[in-house]
Amino acid sequence: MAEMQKIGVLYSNSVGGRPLNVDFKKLEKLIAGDGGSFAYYGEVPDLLVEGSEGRLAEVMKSRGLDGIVLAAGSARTLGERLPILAPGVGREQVTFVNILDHCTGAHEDAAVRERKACALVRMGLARQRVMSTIEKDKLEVFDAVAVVGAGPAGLSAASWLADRGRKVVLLESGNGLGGMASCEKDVAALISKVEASDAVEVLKEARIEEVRGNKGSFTLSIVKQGGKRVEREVGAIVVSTGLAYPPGNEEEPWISYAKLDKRRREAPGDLPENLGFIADPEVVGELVAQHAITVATGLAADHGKHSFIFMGDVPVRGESGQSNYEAALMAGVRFFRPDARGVKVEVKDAKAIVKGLDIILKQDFAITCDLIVTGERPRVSDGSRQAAEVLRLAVEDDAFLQPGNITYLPTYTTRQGVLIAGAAGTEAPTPLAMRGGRLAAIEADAILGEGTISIGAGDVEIDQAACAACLTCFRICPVGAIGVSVDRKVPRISDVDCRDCGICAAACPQRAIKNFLTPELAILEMGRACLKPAPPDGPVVLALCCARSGYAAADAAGELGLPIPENVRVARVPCAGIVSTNVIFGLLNLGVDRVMVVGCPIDNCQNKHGSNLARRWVETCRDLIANLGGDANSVSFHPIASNMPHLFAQRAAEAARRGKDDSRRPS
Amino acid sequence: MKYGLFPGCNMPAIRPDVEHAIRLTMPALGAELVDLEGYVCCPAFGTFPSMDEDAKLAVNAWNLSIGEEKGVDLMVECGSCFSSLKMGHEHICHSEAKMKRVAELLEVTGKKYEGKNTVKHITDVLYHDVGLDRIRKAAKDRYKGVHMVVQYPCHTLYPSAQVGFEETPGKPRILADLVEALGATVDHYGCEYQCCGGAGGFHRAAHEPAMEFARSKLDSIRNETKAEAIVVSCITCLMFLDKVQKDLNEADGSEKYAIPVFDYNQLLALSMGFPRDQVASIAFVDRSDFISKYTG
Amino acid sequence: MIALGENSLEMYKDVSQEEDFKFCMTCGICIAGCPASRADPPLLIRNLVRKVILGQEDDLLNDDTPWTCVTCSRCEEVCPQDVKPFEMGLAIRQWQCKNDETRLPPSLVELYKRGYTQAVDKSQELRAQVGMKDKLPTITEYPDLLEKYQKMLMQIEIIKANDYMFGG
Amino acid sequence: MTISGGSQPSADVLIVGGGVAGIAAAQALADRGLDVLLVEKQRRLGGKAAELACMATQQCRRCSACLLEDAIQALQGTRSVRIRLGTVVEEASRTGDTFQITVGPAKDVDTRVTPLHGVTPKSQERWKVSGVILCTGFDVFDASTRPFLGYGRSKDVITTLELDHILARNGDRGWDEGSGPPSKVAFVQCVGSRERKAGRGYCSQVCCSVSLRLAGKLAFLHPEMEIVVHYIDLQLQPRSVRSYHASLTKKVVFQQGVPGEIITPNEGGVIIRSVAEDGTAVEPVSFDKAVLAVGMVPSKETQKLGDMFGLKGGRFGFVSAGAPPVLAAGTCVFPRDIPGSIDDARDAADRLIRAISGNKEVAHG
Repeated sequence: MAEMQKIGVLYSNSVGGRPLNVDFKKLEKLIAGDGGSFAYYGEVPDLLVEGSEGRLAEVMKSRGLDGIVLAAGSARTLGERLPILAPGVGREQVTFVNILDHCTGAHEDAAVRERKACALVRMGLARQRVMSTIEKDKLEVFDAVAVVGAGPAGLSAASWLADRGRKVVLLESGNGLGGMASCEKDVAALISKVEASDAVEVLKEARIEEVRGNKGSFTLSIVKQGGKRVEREVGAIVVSTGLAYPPGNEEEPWISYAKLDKRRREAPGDLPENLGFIADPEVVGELVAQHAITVATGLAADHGKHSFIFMGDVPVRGESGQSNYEAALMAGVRFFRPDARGVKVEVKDAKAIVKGLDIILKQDFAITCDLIVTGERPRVSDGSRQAAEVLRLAVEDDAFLQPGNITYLPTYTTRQGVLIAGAAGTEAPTPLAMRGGRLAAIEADAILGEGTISIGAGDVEIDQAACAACLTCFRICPVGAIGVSVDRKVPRISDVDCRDCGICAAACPQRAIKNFLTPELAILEMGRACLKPAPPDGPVVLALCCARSGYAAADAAGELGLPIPENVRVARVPCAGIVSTNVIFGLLNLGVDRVMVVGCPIDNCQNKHGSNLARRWVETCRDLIANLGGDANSVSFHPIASNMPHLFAQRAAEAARRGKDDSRRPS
Repeated sequence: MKYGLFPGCNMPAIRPDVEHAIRLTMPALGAELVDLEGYVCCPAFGTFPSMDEDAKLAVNAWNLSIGEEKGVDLMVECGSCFSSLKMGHEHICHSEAKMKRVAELLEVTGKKYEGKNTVKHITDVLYHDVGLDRIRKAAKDRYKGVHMVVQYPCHTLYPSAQVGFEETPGKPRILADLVEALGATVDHYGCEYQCCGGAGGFHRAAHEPAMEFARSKLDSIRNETKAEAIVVSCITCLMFLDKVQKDLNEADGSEKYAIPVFDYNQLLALSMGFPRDQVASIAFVDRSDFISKYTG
Repeated sequence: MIALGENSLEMYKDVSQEEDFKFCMTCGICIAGCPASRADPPLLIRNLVRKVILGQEDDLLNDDTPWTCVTCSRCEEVCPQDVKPFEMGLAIRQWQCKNDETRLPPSLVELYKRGYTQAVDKSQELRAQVGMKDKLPTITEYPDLLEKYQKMLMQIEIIKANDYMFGG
Repeated sequence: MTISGGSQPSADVLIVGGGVAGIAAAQALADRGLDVLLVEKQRRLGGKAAELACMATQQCRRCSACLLEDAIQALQGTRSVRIRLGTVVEEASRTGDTFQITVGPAKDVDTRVTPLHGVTPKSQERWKVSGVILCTGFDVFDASTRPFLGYGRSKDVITTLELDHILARNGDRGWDEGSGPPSKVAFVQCVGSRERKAGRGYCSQVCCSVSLRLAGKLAFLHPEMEIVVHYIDLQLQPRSVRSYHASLTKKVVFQQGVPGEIITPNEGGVIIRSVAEDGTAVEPVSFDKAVLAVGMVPSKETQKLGDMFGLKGGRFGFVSAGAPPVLAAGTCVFPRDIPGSIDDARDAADRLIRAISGNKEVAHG
């Protein structure tokens, strides 16, 4: 592949009006002199100035280039503009070398700037040479969306999709729509709309039994009313299974919110005088606690009841949180603020005495209430639990389905094509749940697109002969692209779902996963290239930086003009998680003195486990090196977010410093 | 500029030198003072305001009405008097019910109050009506380069919505600007906005804590500034910050606290050449060195 | 112990007709800058307001701390909820006086009899020493006004009810 | 998608403000085939979120500041978003379904910043648009208007945003400006929020989690540091904050009751008076630094633009969310966190698309 490719080096003298101050003519000789080879070397205009659209594509076409190394600004500012600069050119055909930030921004000395530029361009050439051109395929997708759960989120998703002309299969485990919010005005309107819509097929008392297929082409086996089984084909699935409010103690003087609401509606006059609400947000959650305030206020203001609320911190978030609290105070609702031990309830003569210690007055209180209104913290619903199982989604520690990792917000799950909406994902009041439904519907709509779906990666596959079926890849895939066939117990990678992060390939102990976009080879080639021209002083440090975090921080460091030592050579990798022990030892064998792996903070990786893997691999390497009597600090892991350029500069400076006195925490 | 001087009680009864300083300096600066015949206690917060709201407002109105009859605003030096009268004025003038109730109560006296005048603190008059230029001219830079600190009377600051006259409520600067108009340098210190602790029932009910409270302020002044004098414009601040230094020294068996305390008008009177035995003769902390050094 | 008696929940109406204090969210900012919060026992105005809201009548009646207020009104300035703690402090004093005549400040007698607590009328000697010859025009100089003033005060219920203090 | 006729440039939607919400709205519109004109006053995208530091300790603490960088990167690839930096909307008028917009160079912006993500016109431009989304963000409450808190009087009283700057600048050395890290730090919650008296009877939504993460970060960087958080009612949301709080209670003291006074001695440090554990007022306690958790207040820009586009009826001086073709999203409508602003902006974009797709052909439609 590599020998067939014609790769050119294109440079700009300025980026966004900022001059690069590098003698590119001289650089050409320097690169060639150091063993770099290229098919073409030439200038392009400033790519951030309007009018530069399409210029890269023109040059590539006229010179017959398969790939280019673009020596200009950062991938951060230029890379994502690629579709504009070079329409029709694939991401894999271009390697960005950020001269502006890593050379011009970081170094005052022209000679240093040029040496570094030379190394970076050579690294870029090395990388580009091993990249292969990938043909994109298109697959048909099913033109329907399954919405699981017909609460506020599900209804608004179904309604939105129906408006867009999409077919919707709306599954509801109960026999009515609207869930717990069916009485609310906005929700009631959605119910009638959805029920009247031809585009929405409503299946009541239905649940998914099995799901086959991938994003764009799921086949659902559904058990519906009366135990009948049906199959539906959908392109995307929206999970809006809500949350469950476990029934509280209903034995008087205890009463649930639902029962109290019923009594209030039917015979408000029969309600007793003194009502206590035990509703600490720490215990019952923010939603129930805020509900308690509203109910208590209504009873006090409209029915002249005495409402007592027992809670620690008053929940005042949301647009009306503080106003509702003030309304409660105004209506004469009395708040008691128990200490961390909470309250105890004693029942005497069918009345409840609520006891505790008020932290404001530092006095015990004993308040007699005729009724004690309670609700428990909402939990994951049965529907969510079941959907999670069938769809292979994780139930988070706090019993919700939305992954804690913020890069999945607000609708993505750990499985491609499966979206989360509303309170199933996170505790959400009705308006936010409805918004969640709409946002999930937008994503589902995008998946369905115009009937086809692009497949990016092409020929990623698992070598079945080498595979030991340990299922590491299956567990590690951040998007659920790897499935296991039930009979043969071997994993399979879905072309559709795979996002090309490559961490499965790096993690596979059998090295059985082939053909990733940026394979280890590219990194090793960059490692080889980064050694020349040798920096006059200090070890060669190769910083392998996650494109999303560390590399963006490195770019920003350059933008700010923070000094990055000459001997630190920064390379962009799609995810720190692909820098395995093999890669690290390979680089050290090539003569790289130190390897910095720079990734996202743990739990922030958009590939879920990537940064954690990177950290573990670095630790393994360090242990091995230390056991062999080497300098463990030659390998280090650094979680650095994209907005922490100063931190990157500090770490780069530390890594570049010669000597083994570096006693600071390395990873 | 014509004002009804409301002397209050502490000033004429205990520190008449301050009263005299005011009576001498203000007309010299163009602010004519008239007496309020038949005035009574403002009333102080520990009296009617602690017993009955109506009584409090009626007595406020009594005092205010004397000025109203003469067509003058009341000018007050004492912070408490100012606060009581000003808050009373606000309450009466912003509530029809209260205005009516006050009228009912005043009826038997033949007086009436319609809210046509208001109450001004003396620093407000000095700053906004007299103006810094006139003061600068009169004061002749006698205190050039002398470091001083100021004690703002809380009662003239809070609640700013009702009584305040500073441009930046809570970040007061009028008294400091007035002191600088005398040529002095005002040093700032951490506890600058802290109350003196001398008003209300605090130092009577809890003398020790009040002393300690004042100590923190005095220490802040001693440690953080080069102040040779504390300037106040409230008779309570004056009396308390003066007396408490003596008390602290007695309690400590030392002579650590000896910063002269002046009412602003006293400093002004001295720099304008009024005799010290008439305008600055009563104090616990000896002020004679200071006075001799700067104003002869 | 905080317990709610028959009339606890209505008690606040006796203390103040105003509504603002009900907005107290117990942030404590009023106490934190209060000079008298350093007294012993401390004046904790937030807690007093809370006791009013919770109707802790006995507790409040026996509480001396409202009387240690320095009246600086700082609490009023810093209160984010416009609770007007200072005025509540005065309202509590008034309520105490109404329910317990021994709370009435003895100064009431002087105020009634001569319009002043300080012996302003006897200050002439000291004033003369600093060069002021004119008499202060306080109400004691105008017996007819004093009479009217006393008549005005006698219209106030609490003063009339305790007129024995003035010795008839 | 451009409106034909005449040489005047046009776009489907004008977005005012290139912070978190503006970027998200632009992306959402572009994803569905609309042309967008994004006008940002500063010469860089990102707004206030660009000033935040990463709050990760050993692991991500979900501060979401990095979502901004992701969003900016993604936006670079959308051809149909025209970005004007260092630019403000000067005039707007409406005829039927069309708005005539005049944009021009902003005054008082930092011209040292190189505009990397868009162009900076030197003169006025006139645009035609069919819809508008205001994403003008918020102002930080000016803590110097609370003089008892000593802000502006002493360098040792800072805001949470300033602490973010310090952490961003000093990386994992945390908080040292020559003299080493402070040993005692106090956080003060609700500065400028929950103030009925000042017409701000609302919770600023984010400050509790912001302070919690900052306190956690400081405790992580400097395990020996004593940290106290003074609060009124801790709002432990979003959900990840709750467990974080539980794990922090060993290292950080959470104390109910906010300080009434922060004394700032000239020699440095702060002295804080607040309510003690036992409910009484504490003896003044010395700290090295006080960090004020300043709330979000409506920005002056927002008010001006709200008037220009007739967005009325917002609460507390914020603008209302509006109705197509003029909408507002993000923190100019009400305080929100970063994910909340993104979701809100996406939702607003969707509302606008659905409203104007009635008379326009939208992609995939």
